[in-house]
Amino acid sequence: MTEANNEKMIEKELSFGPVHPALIEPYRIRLFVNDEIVEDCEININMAYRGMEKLFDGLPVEKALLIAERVCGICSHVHAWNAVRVIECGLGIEVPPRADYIRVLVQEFQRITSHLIFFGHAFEVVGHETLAMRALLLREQFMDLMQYVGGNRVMPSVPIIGGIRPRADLTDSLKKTILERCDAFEAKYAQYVQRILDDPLVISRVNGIGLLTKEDAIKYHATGPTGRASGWRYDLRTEMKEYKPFDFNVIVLDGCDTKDRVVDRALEVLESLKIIHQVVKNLPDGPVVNRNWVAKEMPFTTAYLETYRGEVMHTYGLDHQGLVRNYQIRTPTITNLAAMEHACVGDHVTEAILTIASCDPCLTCCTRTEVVDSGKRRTMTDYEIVRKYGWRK
Amino acid sequence: MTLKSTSRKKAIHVMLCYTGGCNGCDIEVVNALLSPRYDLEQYGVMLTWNPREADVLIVSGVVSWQMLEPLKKIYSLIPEPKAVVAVGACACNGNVYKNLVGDIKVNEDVYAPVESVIPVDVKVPGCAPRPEEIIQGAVKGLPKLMGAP
Amino acid sequence: MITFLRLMLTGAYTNALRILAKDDRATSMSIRNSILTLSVQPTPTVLDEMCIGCGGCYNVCPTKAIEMVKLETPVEVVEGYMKEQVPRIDLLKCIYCLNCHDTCPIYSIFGEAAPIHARDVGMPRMTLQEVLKKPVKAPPETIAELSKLIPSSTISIITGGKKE
Amino acid sequence: MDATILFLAQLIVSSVIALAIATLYSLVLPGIERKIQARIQQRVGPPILMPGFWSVIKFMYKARTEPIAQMPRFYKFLIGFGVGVVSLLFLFNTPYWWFMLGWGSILGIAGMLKLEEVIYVFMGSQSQSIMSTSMPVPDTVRGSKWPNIRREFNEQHSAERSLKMMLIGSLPLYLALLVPFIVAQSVNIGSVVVTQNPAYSPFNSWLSFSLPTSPILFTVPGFIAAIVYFLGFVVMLNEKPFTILKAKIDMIEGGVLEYAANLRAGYYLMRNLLMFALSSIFVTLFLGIPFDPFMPAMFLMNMVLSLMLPIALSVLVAFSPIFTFRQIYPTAIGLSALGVLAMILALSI
Ligand code: SF4
Ligand code: SF4
Ligand code: SF4
Ligand code: SF4
Ligand code: SF4
Ligand code: SF4
Ligand code: SF4
Ligand code: SF4
Repeated sequence: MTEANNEKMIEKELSFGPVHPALIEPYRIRLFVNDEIVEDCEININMAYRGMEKLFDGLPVEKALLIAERVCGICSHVHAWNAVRVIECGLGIEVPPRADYIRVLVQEFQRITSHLIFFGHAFEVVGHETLAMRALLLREQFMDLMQYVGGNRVMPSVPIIGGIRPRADLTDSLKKTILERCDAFEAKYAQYVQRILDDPLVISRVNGIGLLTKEDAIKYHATGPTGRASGWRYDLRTEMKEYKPFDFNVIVLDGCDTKDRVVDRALEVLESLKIIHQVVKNLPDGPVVNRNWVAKEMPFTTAYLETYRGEVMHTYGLDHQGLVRNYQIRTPTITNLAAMEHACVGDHVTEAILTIASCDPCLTCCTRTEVVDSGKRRTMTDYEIVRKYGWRK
Repeated sequence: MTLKSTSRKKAIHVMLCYTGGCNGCDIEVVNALLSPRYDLEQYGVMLTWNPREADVLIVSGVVSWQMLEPLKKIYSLIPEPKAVVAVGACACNGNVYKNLVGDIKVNEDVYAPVESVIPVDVKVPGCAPRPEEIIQGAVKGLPKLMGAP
Repeated sequence: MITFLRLMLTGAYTNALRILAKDDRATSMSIRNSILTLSVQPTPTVLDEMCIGCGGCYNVCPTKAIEMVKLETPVEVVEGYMKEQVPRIDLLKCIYCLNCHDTCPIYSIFGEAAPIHARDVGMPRMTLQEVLKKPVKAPPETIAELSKLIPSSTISIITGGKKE
Repeated sequence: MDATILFLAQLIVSSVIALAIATLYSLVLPGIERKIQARIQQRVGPPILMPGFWSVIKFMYKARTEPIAQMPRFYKFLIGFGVGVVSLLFLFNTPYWWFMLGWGSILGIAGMLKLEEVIYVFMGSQSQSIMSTSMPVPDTVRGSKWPNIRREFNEQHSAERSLKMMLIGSLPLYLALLVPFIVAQSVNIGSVVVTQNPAYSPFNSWLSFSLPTSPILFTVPGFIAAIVYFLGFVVMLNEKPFTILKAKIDMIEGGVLEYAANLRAGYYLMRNLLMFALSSIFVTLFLGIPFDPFMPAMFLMNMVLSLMLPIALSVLVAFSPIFTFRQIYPTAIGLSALGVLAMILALSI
């Protein structure tokens, strides 16, 4: 949210969502516009509230991790992985290297599918149906691979405490398939990206709009590709021990606009392909899961992971029976929200929606513990507000 | 077959209402609709975002309490005859959100299954179901549409 | 401008082929056929040959989605142990918690891919006999936990005399 | 006296026949359009009859509901009015109307087009769908930095956009329309056709047909005007890239959101007929082949040739994003300049 400037005259408000073609997920955008120019934007993100954190409380830790995967269907692997990293850190559980490699593999598969669904969404918002469809078509390659590895296109359920499910172990024939698919994908993908960059109509829609300067990106805690497209070099993968064996570049662009947010993701896909090749080539032998651990009391532990949209944090403790206590998640989109709201100010309404889409909003994960400051120095949940004031004011 | 039932079979408008699962089913529905590999349009099904135009409402996800009113409202605005397809375990039975809860034992924040909110005609199980299963589910909703007065 | 013209010209050619000759059509015809005949099969969820029929998954399922069906002809898995039943999952009741997968002795005792997975079991990687010959890898707590869920005769078959 | 009655009878019969053929034919066009796009998008695509014919029939059979609008009766009336306007637009293009003074002319066509544009403004200001402001979600109760601000429905916003499009976006179409009339130095469609196709007369025998000798399309000003006309046609139909007033990603559908059942069928009928009418007018004015319902050869030729515009449209739609006003203004101004250029060239012929 930008600073409130009371001298500004606002002519009217437009609101979209939660059921709307540009959003798909339930959230509500309120645009405050003058003529057609957005002066301020508010994004309401509580429509998919499921009480996740409350669900975790008191569950045995192995079961809780299955809920963690259900935080989101795009980042499913990320949440499952980071949830087990917390307890692996906290209780010092060894993870066999083969398991780590396969976790990274699935993470990069999902990063590619996530970035391609981003293209699908962004081009649908640009209005270019054909490019959106081609992105979804390219994505199918990796959806298939996820199905082969984990047993489902969306929820591969690969990580478990101490390693991965043996279901997801890579066989030799699977390794071959992966390499073949990646090569076939890479050629087509390069063509696709070139096609986008060559198209003046599309570029004219994305170039130079939705500016988010580096200062603003840092100020509003933009993370992931949204921040990196604004010139902020920050990628947690460079710090993670799981990614130590792999060689890849962090893509940082300094265009700060919608175009760069698209291009940044486009280039990241190529880096992911690089990592996938390395995983498959150097996959160490050995067991995939270490089952020598027992859940016992664990102090609050936090783990961070670079997801497809930025940094995710999971934290919880275990009580003396090994039950999960006080689970908390902070997801990348929640920190990107303020940046989105800021970036779309000053543009045409249609472009503002594109800007929001270009930050890759996906809000299922953000909508959990919902606390709102009603402006009178007290916080109320939405539940309380609605009970008190009804649905509308 | 009368002109009425033929026309209902040949042209179907679906609307997607995602009410608060994990997003996974939602993306798979979009895949079924938009990905050229599945291409829902070849079966005479078109995507719309306008309840006034829709025949089939695809609901995915448990119904969060904030989506309860919008869902009911959208359902009520679809002109008869209409069918509802519940996609995914969330919409069919509440999935982990409703059935695998910790200390608190009941999750009051979600309404599940969708059946408890609006009448459901077809259920597509799976978490997440594959697009072809979703399409087959939507096709199974046809007899109800065709048979309606 | 030049790139745009090139794009238009090459695009005109490939797309004319696409329009007139259905060139490189991506729609999967096998999926189309199976949908038109309403014969899309759900993914396989149980590998009958690898299951020992212990009923552990049946006992642990939180929504009672699993039903154990009797085999018409019981199979002798190892000497003195007959497998009489295998699980079937009712997907409409299943919440995909994978408890069944994680409790199955094949996974929880031997650390192999379990023969049950609510989403897709995948291909068998070993025969049951091979699995049963492997050393037991699980900590005693796991075995104690499991023995509450499955008959003691089965536990003894699994662990009998094969401790590391 | 007898001649007048005979003429009126011919006028009525020809109008009924022409409308019937055109309506049926126009229901196939969206299918063709969609199919071509689907092929470009590497998929099978819908059955040809589905998007036009079957959906219109289906909507006829849906239960009728009351639209949520400011003045529901006016809102419903707009559809009937729109269908009427588009039908007249098409009919003015058929030979017997050329002799109804002032109607079968540039003035009649331009007038109807303008009315058609105005309809969208009215629709937008009327419709109040729940898809935007009135969706029952707790947003305003949570407070906001900008309380007490007028909250607009999407459709109202769409109406404002249609006003802008009326002012600037559709100008090129009218300029391009003028060119054939300038070449023929007449305001009457009949003279435009005869200039290009001297052998043609509406009173020829019903089996005869005549090919144009000097179609305007193949002259320099005619060709430029044809390009401008095509883009104007896209603007008129609110298709991509000029679909801003009902851009799916923010306006969903714009003013027509609330039409359901038979009204929606009427809307699709109106839209499809408009597409055919504009294509048919193009063939009449730029190629000199009119839609003469009493001459099968002529109207078949007209129908086949009028496929040109929808096919070009579908390719354009498959490859272009939605333009915002940032791009629409320069495009419209550029196109208008082209239109003026074509007019000047036409004057100097
Ligand atoms: S602040 Fe972030 S982590 Fe905390 S409850 Fe809200 S969304 Fe979750
Ligand atoms: S703990 Fe909360 S307030 Fe502090 S940095 Fe993290 S999210 Fe922000
Ligand atoms: S916790 Fe909420 S109100 Fe506080 S800084 Fe973060 S987003 Fe803003
Ligand atoms: S950021 Fe959140 S909602 Fe978005 S994909 Fe990741 S986990 Fe899902
Ligand atoms: S109300 Fe806010 S500060 Fe308190 S526990 Fe919940 S999220 Fe944390
Ligand atoms: S059924 Fe599974 S994939 Fe679908 S919304 Fe629910 S949790 Fe997500
Ligand atoms: S995954 Fe399904 S079948 Fe297995 S235990 Fe859970 S609910 Fe039961
Ligand atoms: S727990 Fe495993 S071995 Fe036992 S019945 Fe179930 S699937 Fe078969």
